Parts: sequence; structure tokens; C-alpha cells
Amino acid sequence: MLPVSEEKAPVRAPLLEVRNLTVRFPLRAPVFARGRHQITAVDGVSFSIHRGEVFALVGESGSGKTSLARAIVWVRRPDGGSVLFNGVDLATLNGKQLRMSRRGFQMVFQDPYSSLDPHQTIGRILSEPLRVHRVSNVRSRVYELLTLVGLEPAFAARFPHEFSGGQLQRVGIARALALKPALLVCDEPVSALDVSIRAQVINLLIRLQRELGLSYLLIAHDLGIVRQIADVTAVMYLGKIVEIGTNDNVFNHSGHPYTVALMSAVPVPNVTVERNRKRIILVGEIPSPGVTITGCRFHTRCWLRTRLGDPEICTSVEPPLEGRVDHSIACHFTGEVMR
Amino acid sequence: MDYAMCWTLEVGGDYRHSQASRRMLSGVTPAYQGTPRHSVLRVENLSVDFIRGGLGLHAVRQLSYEIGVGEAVALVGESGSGKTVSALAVLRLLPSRTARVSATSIDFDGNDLTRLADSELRKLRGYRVSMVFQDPLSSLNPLMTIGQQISEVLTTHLGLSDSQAAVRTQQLLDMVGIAGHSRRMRSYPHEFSGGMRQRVMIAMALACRPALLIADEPTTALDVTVQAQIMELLANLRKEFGMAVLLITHDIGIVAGFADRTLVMYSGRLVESGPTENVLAHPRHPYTLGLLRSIPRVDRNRRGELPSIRGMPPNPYDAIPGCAFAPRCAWAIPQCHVSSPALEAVGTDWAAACWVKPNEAV
Amino acid sequence: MGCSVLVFLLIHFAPGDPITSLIGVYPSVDQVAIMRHQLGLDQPLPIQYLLWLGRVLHGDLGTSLLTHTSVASSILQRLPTTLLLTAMSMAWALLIGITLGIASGFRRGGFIDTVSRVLSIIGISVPPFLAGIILILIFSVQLNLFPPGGSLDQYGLLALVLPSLALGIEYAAVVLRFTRASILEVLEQGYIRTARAKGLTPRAVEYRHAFGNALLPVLTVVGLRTGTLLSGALVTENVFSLPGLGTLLTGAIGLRDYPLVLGTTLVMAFMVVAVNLAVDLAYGLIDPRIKL
Amino acid sequence: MAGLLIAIAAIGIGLFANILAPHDYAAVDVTQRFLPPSLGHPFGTDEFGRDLLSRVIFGARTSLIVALSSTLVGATLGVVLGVTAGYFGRASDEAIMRLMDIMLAFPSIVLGIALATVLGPSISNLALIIGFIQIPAFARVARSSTLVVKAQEYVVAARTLGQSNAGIMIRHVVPNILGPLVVLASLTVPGAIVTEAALSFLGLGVQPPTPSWGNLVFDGTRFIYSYPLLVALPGIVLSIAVLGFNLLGDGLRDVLDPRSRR
Repeated sequence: MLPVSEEKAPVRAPLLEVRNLTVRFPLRAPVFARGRHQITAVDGVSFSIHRGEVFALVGESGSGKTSLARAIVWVRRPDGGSVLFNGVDLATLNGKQLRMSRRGFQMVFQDPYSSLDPHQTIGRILSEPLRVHRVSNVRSRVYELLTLVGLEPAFAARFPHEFSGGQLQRVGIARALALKPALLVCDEPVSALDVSIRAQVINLLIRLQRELGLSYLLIAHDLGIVRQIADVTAVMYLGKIVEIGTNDNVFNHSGHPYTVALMSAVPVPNVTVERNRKRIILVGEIPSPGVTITGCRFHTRCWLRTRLGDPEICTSVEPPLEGRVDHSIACHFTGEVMR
Repeated sequence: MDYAMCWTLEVGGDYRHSQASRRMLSGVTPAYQGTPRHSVLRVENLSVDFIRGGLGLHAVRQLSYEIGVGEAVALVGESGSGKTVSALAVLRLLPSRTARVSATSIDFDGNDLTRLADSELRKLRGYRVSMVFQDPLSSLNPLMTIGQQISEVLTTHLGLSDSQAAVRTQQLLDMVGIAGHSRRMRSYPHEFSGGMRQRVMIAMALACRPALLIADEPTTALDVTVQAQIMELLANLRKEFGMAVLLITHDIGIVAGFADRTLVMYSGRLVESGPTENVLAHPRHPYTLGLLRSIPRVDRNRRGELPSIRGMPPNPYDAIPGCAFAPRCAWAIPQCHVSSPALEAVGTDWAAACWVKPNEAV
Repeated sequence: MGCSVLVFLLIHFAPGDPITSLIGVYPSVDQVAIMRHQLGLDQPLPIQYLLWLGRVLHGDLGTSLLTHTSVASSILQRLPTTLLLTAMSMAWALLIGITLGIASGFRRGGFIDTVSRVLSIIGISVPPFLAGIILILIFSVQLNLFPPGGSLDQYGLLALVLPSLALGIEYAAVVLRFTRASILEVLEQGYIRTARAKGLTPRAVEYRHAFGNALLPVLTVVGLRTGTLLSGALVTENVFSLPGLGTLLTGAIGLRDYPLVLGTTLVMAFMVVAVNLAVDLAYGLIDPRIKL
Repeated sequence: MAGLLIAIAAIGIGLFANILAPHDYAAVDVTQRFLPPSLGHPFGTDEFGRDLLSRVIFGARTSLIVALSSTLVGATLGVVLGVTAGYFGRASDEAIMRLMDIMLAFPSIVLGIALATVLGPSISNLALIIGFIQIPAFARVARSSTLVVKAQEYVVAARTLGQSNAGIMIRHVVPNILGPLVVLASLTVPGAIVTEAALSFLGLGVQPPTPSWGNLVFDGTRFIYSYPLLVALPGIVLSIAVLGFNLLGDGLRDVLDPRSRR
């Protein structure tokens, strides 16, 4: 009844639509001053992901990308806005319907050690989703999943501590695929892995996406990986998307000063490139989300603002995210950036 | 720049500089000249084993390397490759209960560290050679102010009084770009952001103007934009002080912009060492080559699958007869599985430990 | 506040009517009714509680049902003995526990470490009442050095030597173990490595950097163990027939003297709360990360 | 290892008391009062001429029944409360943990005395009372371990799979917090033995003629000057048993908690 991956959806309707999503956290105040302080981790974010699309969300720690992911997979109810999966607003579903619709979107976690229960065998871990959703032929499906991610079926009898990080991440991916979802939310899927293992797991993700026609919401801080596999990229800063567009547009025609600085900060393993590139060093660090910033939220660190002689508009008016369908930027001076 | 000024003012002070550092202060940073050179650190045949529950773990095997005066050297490797352990072993900072360290010799600044008494070695630590660690939060004492923790180094090694140390601490904070020092000095580590804490660590490490700074993954816990700040700061201070830096990292990107020479470790052994531009452009060890090829780059429009290294790093408890990389190596020949190759020169000051030494561009 | 409700309810539902123990086994109906009214026992439970609470807040803990003296005054009279006893045992337990804990933590595997580990495991296994009896057997019965029991008035502080020892042994052992464990934990922290990398002497590393950090968890234990310490004090007082709150309480319970039991228990609970508050304050002083 | 042996020995003695005891623990023989240890009465006899060794052996049974069953009671209730508080957090956490704080504010013996007077002294009541006293300790440990487990990504993963809260608690939380709880339980048993002894000592525990370690020591104190062995022997046995369970707890901690492996 409810949408599963094979369901026919209206043509061109997005698989996932996020509208004006907001996530807030209560701020732990000192004992004698317990008030109703809140920090806004995600501040009205909207975007949509289509079938078969790899959508990347880029941001540094404190940008709110993990909170956003948790709200999208509905393990934490958002404080505002809505998440529509296959056109159905998740907030309108009752417990049973929600459980059914969960089959369509699954999550791959950052830390393969903490995301697998150490007291369960790989087989039990992989059969949990199947049991919860009363799928038959659990055993053969578990073997199928292990093979799918490049592991031996015999691993089912073993415990997580017997495996390396890369192998465990494959198990994590297999678990996410158990219910044949249409969308995988991958939260920093390779950042906890060793450099020589990263490429293997990225390649696995690329292959699975192609073979199973999956959509990905890829959350990452490693711009190299995003550039390698994403179709659409959104850059987040302090809870808001500041730039969004096709991969080519965001990487080759960056329009937000933050995106430009971020890209210039990523080191490249080539001496010639490193010696000749112009690096923009931002001042300070991402402000704590508890601080209220008026105007553009990037203005405290913006290199362009100082270069333009500190225009008043940056500190007074928050720039809207605007532009074309394939490239939108939230900056008053996009034109200056492009130049 | 600010910190340059501050240090010129300080040079006339009561620092007890060694011959070598006085030479550096005059602004002569010995250029990289290849062998032979004045080395600040020369490690020969360093091995470290960990004894845990009756099992022996070979963390570092027969590691030899050299760092020239004022030179920036990167020690690159994955987790478990032994890069951090080898650095800690040099300064005798490993737990003596579990770690067994052996070396033919470790020559630092004219002292053989393998023969030095604990009390003598202690006088060098934090004074002639200092360290910056990966996680700046856990590396700072949560109960002491920033000011106390920095001045402690000055009072210990330079015999400064508390008030003299306080003055100098302010200058050090200035140098690493922390403004508003009088308030900052009374702050505690938890009141600082990650980048600021790392700046404090750097100020502490450079307080006595060491001849060698060992930076162990100094930016791994930080965001990219902050990483760029810290690396720039380190590069500037290195030029300023003419000190040598041993940068331990797993991020080859950082190496490219910072290090004169690069050492690559795999499974406790040095597999390649040479000038950074050579190693990164034409690596002669298959591991280095595979690693470089598998890194997705932000400056390239390349899509789809990456060339990756198959398999996994070996279990450090296993004894491997041949080359530790052989099981994952695309170039492996039968000999690779039998005997372990030694480092062999492939160019000026450039060596690789491989029987095949493929010659391909990245 | 919650404590007072619990005490109140607990005592209220105790079997055995205080009236019976007051007037005798066969009272007349009238007598009981009058008595109940006098005591306010005919009021609904919440009202009884509020009335009692109101009086407590004014420092009036009621009147003993048996001796007809003010509960507050009998408690005040007994309080110094208990306070002194617990304070003494805590003081020397902390002194010994922390000193030995440090000595064994910093010189792990050494002679002191081995000895104190054996001592601590034995110490933990000797409950205060048993320790008391053993001490009496040795120091009073055999050696005749200290009185086997008696009040402060009789013997002065001498009366407290054996009781505080009996009470402090277990506590010292617990503190020792926690201090040692805490030091071993702290010695593996990053800032200790930093301190060593700075070239500080082992002494500076241990006392300037490890000590304070190692003390924090010990402080928590002190707070958590206060209840246990008072329990021990109660038993110890009975072993040594010391006239303190403990003996007062056991006596009052035996005679079902409501107000006295309520009052004593409340004062004891208050002592626990007070020590915990002190611990929290000390935490705030030592640890800059905690703001009160 | 030594701890395990002592603990097993103690439990064995308790289990097979009627086989092991050389005499009837209640057999009064006024002609045989205060006998010193001998082959017939290895521990001697008490003021009624009862065999002390037999009484100590049966005392083990009583004391251990009380200690083990009270730990079971305290652990079960404490874990249920602690896991609930830790897992659901917010209001339920506040409510449960405040209640625990209140219970902790009372010296355990005071609480025990109060409860003992309310319920009356019987062995089963004693087990309930001591179990009740132990609830806060188990609740605290269960709660803090639950908080750690709850922060693990596998719990989030289970939720994204559609696993219910009950399912997550039973399948993921409880198995993963069992380690520290087993350690705590083994460290609670000696505490319970002592509390039982202390209550019996105060005359509020096991009632004569049933022997328990506590009331044996208590009875003995009356003859502390004339015949100290009557106190000393049960006291030593009690201490050895407590020591054994403490060592066992320490050993378990080393095995189960990799952090303390040093």
C-alpha cells in the first residue's frame, strides 16, 4: 500500500522533498539559570532529491548536516517544516505506516564500529531489518546481501570485533540495503576509514547506486569525494544552505564566498598545484550555533566583505537563496565572487 | 607581521641558545642540499614492539631516517603504520610497561638519545624538541589555565620568574594569533575552540624555540578551513624560527604544501622516502602510487570509480615473511612474498623499499 | 522535601500503634480518641504531613511521645557525638586513603602498591560492626588501652578513637581503591603526555597535572559514600554504646517513638544532602568546567 | 580466581548445610556450654551448648539466601527503572532519578531499619528490604550505561530500521549494559551480606533461633569478655565470604570491562 522502492510514482516528482526543515536543541544552561535557551541547528532547509540522483550535502562541523540527516530519516522529529517521501508527508503517518515507509529510506552511518551492535553476529545484524519487517527467507537474503557488498557469506556467523573498519562499513551498507530502499542517507560514510580503504567503499557505493538505481543523500566534509560522485551539491553553513546546484556549477563556478574558501582550503596531493594555488584563509572558526548573527550568517568570516569595504547590507539583511534551478546562491555579492 | 616583530625584540633576551639555534636566528636557514647535511635528528634502526597479553606486536621495524636542520619532513601512513609510535619512541614517551624500544642510535642535536639519562632527556623535551598532538582538547590539562600551561615550559627550561614568564606567554599568544591575551591567559582549555586550542599547543611547543617540532596529526581533529589556518601558521613560524618540523599525517594533501621531504610508512616499515615533489609525482613504491591514485581530488573533474588498492593492511600481530604490501600489490612478483626488500636508492636522496619499483606517473 | 514525604509515609504505615505503646495495651475508646486528637492523628494524611512539615521548617521537630521532651533538643544533644565520629573517621580515612592511593597509583607495581592493594581488599571486607568488635577485643579486652564504649562526657575524645577507627577502615579502603584507579586512568590522558613532552620532572607531572584531575572522581565517591558512612556510624555507635544519633534512632524505633524517629531520620538525610552539596561546591572550585 | 573459589565454597556450604553440618544447629545441651574448640565441636559451643560450626554453616545458608535474593530484587527493579530513565530521558528520567536521589539521601541502614519495622523481620522481608536499598545503585549504573549505549549509532540504526522502543531496549540496550551490571551485582552481594548482618546485629534481621552470620556475631558480643571466640569465629567467616565476593567482583570487572585491564 505504502511506497516501497518498486512503487510507481508520478513522473519527475521528487523521491524526497524537504521543505523548510528546522531542528532546534535545548541549550544546557548552568544549574541556577535554567532557562528556555535553544540553538537552531538546522534553520529552514529546503531541497529535493530525484530518483537515481546523488545529492551531496557539504559542510564543516557545526553546520547542522548530521542533525538534518537525522530529521530526514525521522529518528528525530523536526521542529518545523516537513519531509515528504514519495510525496507523502512523514508527519502525517501513524506508527505502522511510518514503519512501512521506512523501508524506502535507510541510513549508512559514519562510524562502523559504533553503528553495529557488538553483541550481535553479522548475521543477526543483517537479519534485524528483515525480521522487523517480516520478510521471509531471512537466511538466504542475508547471504545475498553479504555477497552484494563483496563479503563472504561465511562472515554471517562472526562478530563485529573480528572485522576491520572497511569490512564493517560494508556490513553497514548491506544492512541499509536489506529492505531494498530507494534512498540511502549516507552520513560521512568513509571519513572514519583509512585512506587506502576509502576508495574501495566509495567504489562500492558508486557501483550499488548504478546497479540498483538508488538515490543517495551523501553527507560529507570531504569535497574530493563529493566532486567525484555527486550530481547535485549543497553547501551548508550554520544551519542553512548557502549554495546549491549541479556539481559542475558548484565546483567550477562557485558563487558563494564560503564555497570558494572551502574549496581553496582543501589540500591537493600535488606539489605544483599546492605551490601555485591561491589559498583563501578564513579568519576565525564557525561561530557556535548559540550565537545569533544578524544579516548574512557568513559575514563574520567573509573575506569578500572586507575586500568590498564592509558593505552595510551584509550585516543587516540576510541574503535569500536565489538563482537558477541548477544553481542558487545566498550572497548579496555573487557577481563579485564569480569574478 | 606581528609575531616577527615580537621575536626580534626577544632575541636579545636571556635565552640560552645552542650554537645551532644561534645560527638559525641570524636568518640563515640551511637550504635543502641532499646528503650529506647537518641533521638535527638521525634515527637508526628504530624498532618498537608492544607486549600485550603475551602477544608481541611489531609496531615499528628497523626505521631509519634523518631530518636536516630547518627541514620540514612529513611522515605519512595509515592508522597502525607506526608513524606516531615511532615519534613517541624517539622522545621516550611510550609507556615503559608495554613498549619495548630498541635502536642502534638516535642522534638528536649532538646527543645520543638511546644513551641519555632520563633527567638529561627531560631537559631536551619541550626545550630543543617539542611536540604538538592530534587532539588539542585532551592534550591540555582541563584544570589549569592556558597561561599557566604555557608559562610552565618557560619556568621549567629557561628559569624565568613567574612574572617574566607571564610577559613572554603573552608574546607567544600574540605569535600564534590569539588576541586579547590577558583575558585569554586566564581562560581554561574548554573555553577555547578547537583551532584556538591547537594554537595554544603550538605556542607551548615553540616557547623555547626548539630546533625540532614534531607535529602529530596537528589538524586531523579540525575543520578544513581551520586546518588551512593552522598549516599556514606552522609554515610561517617554521620559516621565522628556522626550525625543523616532523609532520606526522595521513593526509597527503597537507604534505604537498608543507614538506620538503616525505617518508611513507606501511605496516611499521619505511617503504619510500624522498623529496616531496618526486614522491608525490612519481612514486616508486606501489603503495605510495596506489594511495595517491585512490585519493579523489577536488581540483579535477573526474567522475566514477576510483583506482583503489585492494585488500586491507595486515594484522600487526602477524609475522610476514616478505614485503608486507605484497598481498595487496598489483606488481608483486614471487620474490615479494619471500623476502622483505630494503630501501634502495632510486634517485638523489630518494629511496624505495620494493623489489620491482614500478616507474609510473600518478 | 521528597525525603520528608518518604520518611513520613514510611513511619506512618509502620505496624504498632504509638497510642498502645503510650497508654498501655487496653486503653478505653475515649482515651484513644482524645489522644489521637491531641497528636493530630485524626486529621487526613496530607494534612498531618503538612502540619508536621510546617513545624519542621520552624525548627520544631515535635515532642517525643515517650519522654515528652522536645525532639529537637534530644537530637541537638546527641548530634555532636555523631558529627564528631563521622568527621573523624572521614578525616583520617581520606588522609590514609588518598595518601596510599597516590603512593600506589604513581608507583604502580611497587612495594607500597602491593601492600596497599592487599590492605584495601581486606579493609573493604571488614564491615564497621565487625571492625568495632575486633578493635574492642584487641585494644580494650586484651591491651586495655581504650574504653570499649561510653560517651564523650565520660572519656572525652578517647571514647571516639576506636569507633572512628572501626568506621574509617572500610571508608579508607574504598577511597584508596578509587584514588589508585583514578590516578592510573589520569596517567593515560593526553595532557599527561603533553606535560611529559614539555620536559617537566616526574614530580611536576604527577602533582601539578595528575593529582588534581585524579581527585575529582574521588570527590564524587566521598559524596556517594556519605550515606554508607552514616549507616556505619549508626551501627558503630551501637557497638560502642556511644550516645549519638544512631543509638537514639535505634532506641526510638524499638519504642515506636514517631516524632523522634522522624526527626532523627530527617537530620541524617539532611547531613547526607549537606555533604553532597559541599562536594558539589568543591567540584565547582576545583573544576573550571563546572559552573554552579 | 581466589574470589571465585571462595564464593563457590560459600554458596556450596550454604546449599549443602544439612549435609556438611556435624550437628543439629538448634540442639541445646546445657551441659556442653562454652566448650572450647575440639574435634567434636571444631568451633566450640555457645551459651546454650549448641555447636557453633553447625550454626555458622546454617548461618551461611540464611545470609546467602538473603544476600543473593536481595541482589536479584534490587538488580531487577533497579535495571528496569534505570533503563527506562536513561532510554526515554526527559520527564521520566527526572522523576525516576529524583526518587533515587531521595532514597540515596537516607543512610541505607536507616532505610533498612525503617522498612524492617514496617514489614517485620522475616527472611523474605529482609531480602525485599535489602533489595529495595540496592535499587538506586543499580538504577544509576543502568541509567548511565544506557545513556552510553543510546548514543551509539547502532541504536539510531535500529530506529531507522523501524525497530520499536521495546525492541531496541531488549535487543540492543540490555545486552550491552549487562557487563557493568554483572560486576555491580557481584560487588553488591558482599554489601548485602554486611547489611543483613548489621540489621541482624541491631536485632532487626533474622530472628533467633534461626542462625545468620549477623545474629551469631550479635549473640556473641554479649560474651565478648568471657568467651571472645563466639564473636570472632563467625566474624572471620563472614569477612572471608565478603572478601571472596569482593575479589570475584574485581575479577569480573577486569574481565568484562576492557578499560580497567591494566
